[in-house]
Amino acid sequence: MGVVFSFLVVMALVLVVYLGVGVAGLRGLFGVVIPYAAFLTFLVGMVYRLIGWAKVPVPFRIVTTCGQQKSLRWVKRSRLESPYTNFEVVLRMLLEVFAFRSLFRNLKAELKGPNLIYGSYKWLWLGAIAFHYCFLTILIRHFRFFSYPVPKVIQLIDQIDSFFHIGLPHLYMTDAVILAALTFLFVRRLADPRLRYISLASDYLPLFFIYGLVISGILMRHFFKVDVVQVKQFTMGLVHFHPVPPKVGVIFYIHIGFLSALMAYFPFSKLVHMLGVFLSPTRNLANNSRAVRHKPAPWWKKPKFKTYCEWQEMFKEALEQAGLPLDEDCYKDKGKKQ
Amino acid sequence: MAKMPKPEELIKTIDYTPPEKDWMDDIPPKFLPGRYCYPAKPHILEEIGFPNPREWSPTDEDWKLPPNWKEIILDGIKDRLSKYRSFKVFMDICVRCGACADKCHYFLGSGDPKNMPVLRAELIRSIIKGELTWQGKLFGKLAGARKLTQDVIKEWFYYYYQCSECRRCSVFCPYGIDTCEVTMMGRELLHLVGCNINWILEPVRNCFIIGNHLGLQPHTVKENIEYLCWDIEEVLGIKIEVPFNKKGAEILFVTPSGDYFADPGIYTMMGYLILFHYLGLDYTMSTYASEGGNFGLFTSHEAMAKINAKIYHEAERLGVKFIIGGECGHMWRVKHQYMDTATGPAPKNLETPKSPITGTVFEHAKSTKMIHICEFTADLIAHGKLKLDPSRNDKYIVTYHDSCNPSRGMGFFEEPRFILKHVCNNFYDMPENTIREKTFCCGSGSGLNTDEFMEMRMRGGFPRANAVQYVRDKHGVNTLACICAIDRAALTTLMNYWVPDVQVCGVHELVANALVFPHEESGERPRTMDLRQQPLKPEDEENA
Amino acid sequence: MVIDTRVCKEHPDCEACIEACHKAHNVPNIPFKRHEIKWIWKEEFEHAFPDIADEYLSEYLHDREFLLLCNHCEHPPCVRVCPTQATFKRTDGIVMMDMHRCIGCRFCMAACPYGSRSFNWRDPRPFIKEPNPKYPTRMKGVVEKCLFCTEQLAFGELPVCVRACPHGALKFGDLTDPNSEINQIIRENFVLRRKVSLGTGPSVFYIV
Amino acid sequence: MHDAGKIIPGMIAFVLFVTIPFWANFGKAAPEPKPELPKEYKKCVESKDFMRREHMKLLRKWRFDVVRNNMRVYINSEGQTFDMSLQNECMRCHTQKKKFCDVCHDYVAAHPYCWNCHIPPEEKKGWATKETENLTEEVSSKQPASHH
Repeated sequence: MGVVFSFLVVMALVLVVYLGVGVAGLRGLFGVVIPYAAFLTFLVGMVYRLIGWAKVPVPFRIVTTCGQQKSLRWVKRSRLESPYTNFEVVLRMLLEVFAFRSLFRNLKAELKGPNLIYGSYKWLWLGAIAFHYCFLTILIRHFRFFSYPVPKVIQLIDQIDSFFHIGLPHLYMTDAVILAALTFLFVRRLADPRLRYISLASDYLPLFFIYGLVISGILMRHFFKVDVVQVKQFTMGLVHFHPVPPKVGVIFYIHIGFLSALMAYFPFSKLVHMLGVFLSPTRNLANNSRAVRHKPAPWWKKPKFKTYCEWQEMFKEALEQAGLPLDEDCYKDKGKKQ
Repeated sequence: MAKMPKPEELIKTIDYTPPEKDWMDDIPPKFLPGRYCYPAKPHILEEIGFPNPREWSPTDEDWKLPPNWKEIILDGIKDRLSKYRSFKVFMDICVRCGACADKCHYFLGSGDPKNMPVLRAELIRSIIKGELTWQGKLFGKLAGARKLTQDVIKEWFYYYYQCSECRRCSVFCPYGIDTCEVTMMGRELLHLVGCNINWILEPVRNCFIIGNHLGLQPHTVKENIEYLCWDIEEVLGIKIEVPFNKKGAEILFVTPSGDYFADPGIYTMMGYLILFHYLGLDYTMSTYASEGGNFGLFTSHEAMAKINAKIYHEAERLGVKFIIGGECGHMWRVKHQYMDTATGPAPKNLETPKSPITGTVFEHAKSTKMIHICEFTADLIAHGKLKLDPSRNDKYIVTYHDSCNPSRGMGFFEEPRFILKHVCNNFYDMPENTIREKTFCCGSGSGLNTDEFMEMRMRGGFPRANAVQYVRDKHGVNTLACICAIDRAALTTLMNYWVPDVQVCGVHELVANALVFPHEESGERPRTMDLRQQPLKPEDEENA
Repeated sequence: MVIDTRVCKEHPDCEACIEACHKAHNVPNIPFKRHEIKWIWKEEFEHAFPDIADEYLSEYLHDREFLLLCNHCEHPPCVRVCPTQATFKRTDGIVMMDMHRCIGCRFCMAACPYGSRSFNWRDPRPFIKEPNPKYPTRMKGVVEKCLFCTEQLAFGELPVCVRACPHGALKFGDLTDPNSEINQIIRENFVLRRKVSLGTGPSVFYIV
Repeated sequence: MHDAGKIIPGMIAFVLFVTIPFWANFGKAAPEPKPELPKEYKKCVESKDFMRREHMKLLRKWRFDVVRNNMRVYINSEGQTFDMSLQNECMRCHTQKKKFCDVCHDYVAAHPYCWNCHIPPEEKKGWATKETENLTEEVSSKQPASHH
């Protein structure tokens, strides 16, 4: 149901843009107003979410330790999986954010007869990391539309990405790989009954938005050509705040439409994991809570419990019978207080 | 207690394919015997001041929730979202990638899709969306949102008491989402409307009032230990004294109360006492802080802090220098991760732990002043302070179960293995994917080790048992060593069910078996029995 | 193509065809042997026909050099091995190269038994003294060879080398046409082809 | 706000990252690209609009037809015929690559590799005047890769 709904949303988006630009000619609305609004939503929304998280304290150090703690000198510890210092935490986070360390650990459990078998299962890691890095590269590549002169490094990325010189204009590797990765991420949600069971519309929708974004981009580059000079004049206008919507094919506006939808959807969805991953207390803290006294929760009070003296009063008889010593200090203190 | 199916029948019922019906429409769960725990008795709730005490049963249609239960729950959610970043972030960033799905032992043992960690979290996440966000209110099910109903409370009760807070899923989650946090919040919310289980709250109440989970009164504690000392005398030929409530001792020793009288925990307890006697350690036990474990962890952050606090309080009163904690799983998660921030600073009289035997300073415990007995013993062995004869454990072919809490809440892997490799000659680890940070729960953690929950316990323990079975078949393993009191009880039941020829023991039981006392060395009275008073060598049994 | 080596023998210093070809096709003159590019060049008998050469070679053959170029084989091994179909066989029999597609893997060079192919180890442009502005150059990293002047044939002209030969030693035509001049010459003369036993079916014939 | 010391810098980094296009360009308006059109010819092979959009596709088709299909004549939408050749036909009118092709290509940072092989009119002499004799193996190995 979720997948159908998401698909309909995406189709509706294409239709709306098509009608809006192709038929009604509302280039200003779809080329300027909506993208600006979407970008603003993205920026403000994400900052708002971040502040929302930041306002909540982290009362306990609930590190998930995936390696040996620091203890005795001669015990080899795992600095990356059980970080003791903040520097090691940074390394752990870098590994997590840039290499998807935890996902790399993934296993697949299978019940074969009476035995549970575990095997390494890195496809999800591969799909995820391929997708994320391609997305980032594509994003960076697009910087050529927002800069003049285009920085050498952007051009270099462009060259590397089109290294194989397939077709004309050259096919970007990232375009091909991101399509494959997206397809994998999508198909596994449909094909694996467990994933199908847990997947919601909000899992399919961003996938479809990105699909739409990528496909419209590829179509524009290789099939339905648009005048790229006009496009760049427009994008440069956007960042200089006097945009003139280009008179180019609807495909461009569909591309922009998907981008706007994605940006606007970002802060309200699971996509906030982009920033949230940095704030996960099981990963971003040092496993040194026995060595360092960390700041307790703002609401922390010394816990109220039955003190020894209260307890001794209760079990006085039993203590005496068992020959256990009574603490005279209890009575001294009492005397003082009274 | 429900009748248990045979192991091979139980395996046949495990199916990982989820049902056709959408999970949001599939509530409430069926409360089948053996799959849920009995509710807390009203007098217990009253005694510890928990709300809504009443007689009820999960199988009832009406759970007698307070009239404003919905408001209470929603306020409770909002309150917790503003207090715990873990909870808030985890509720926001899950992408439902499914990496956690087949990591949960309850899922692997039951195939119940709501035991997939992702869905366990979704049980609350969907309510947050549906009740507290405009997107959820607007798009409903499409946004993964649903309304809070009594059936949802029933579902929560069922599934948050089918999670043993083992955190295995958290290891594999790309964002480190920790289902333990979610379950803790879920249980706290359930407490607010009086839905809780007796097996947890009675120990909590006992701990608050008497001093330990089992409710052993001071004289009982002392007597139990004395019985153990007699047994020690049988085995060792020497009489040992155990100091209680001794002011001015150097070390306070706390251990879970299960070790006072439950088999096979008592052998571990004997192990500690023998070791301390061997060293001539200046230590004391306490009949007031007579509990190392902390069922508060399974209840609420407040309850946990409250139980913890007694240990520092006692350490202050007795004027000890530092604290050694016994072999216990969840106890060590609490002592390691919560002792300081939840309970508060260690009393001033405590010093950074320093082994009086080897002089090793335990820098990594310089704030909480509390070390694990295995850290202590491993250090002794590393310094050659113990005369050990590992051949005394030759009849044991040992594997080691990493308890969830020290593994994933502390990073405690090498110390116990180091000890085991020095006290016995036959040690084999279980397959890599089932040990260390990937270890499997005994199936009975987080206060679920109760008999009425037996079917789920056996299901949840299946992955662990299966790995034990593997090393049994491959290496002839007959002993499963662990460092957790709940494990010692729960794994025994689990092994009896799945892998009947494997027994369970604590690490220090094996240490004491191997420990060579001077009078034994001199041949004055050689050791012939192990702590269980069985002949050291099987052939001796045949001869006798 | 037929090459009348008897004519060439008469003019041992004549390199008109080579010069014309290399100039027309912007073939660089790279002094380092290892990086040399050649479309058409001269070789002694034992190098050109190693399978039929022997130490008792008659002076008749020994004294002359043979013009070598791509044989535009009937069964070109270079086409078989090209992974991108940059080298392909046209319907008229010419073994054509699509430089745009060449990825520089050099499988074709390994496959060609005639050494007809050269690889651009470096940018050829600095080594082209007088570029022909009508014809492109190649770039570093591609393989090149004689293409039988397809660009000339398209406009009804004979290949450059054929036209450039002042002595009429080179003849070019359609082998499949039984009435063509070239067919007639082959029928009337004793001709050799290079390494026939390999079965590639070379299309360049030598009158000796 | 908790952990402000870490979160605020992180937030600033995030905001700076996503707004790079805005601040990295600020004040530097890009000049509008004005390619110099041939004076003596008024019309290209197809309409200006078409050529601006599709010239690459057209050249790709030409290239394919010439090299692979041995077809060398293009018939445009008005029935006129042209020799399909970048170097000999396009550049017949557009005699200055630098002032025509490069203007837009530089603007959008599109660098097709046509000119690695095809010789633009203004480069007809260019490299040939250089002393090639002095090019030792060492020097020449330092040449920039011409593959791009």
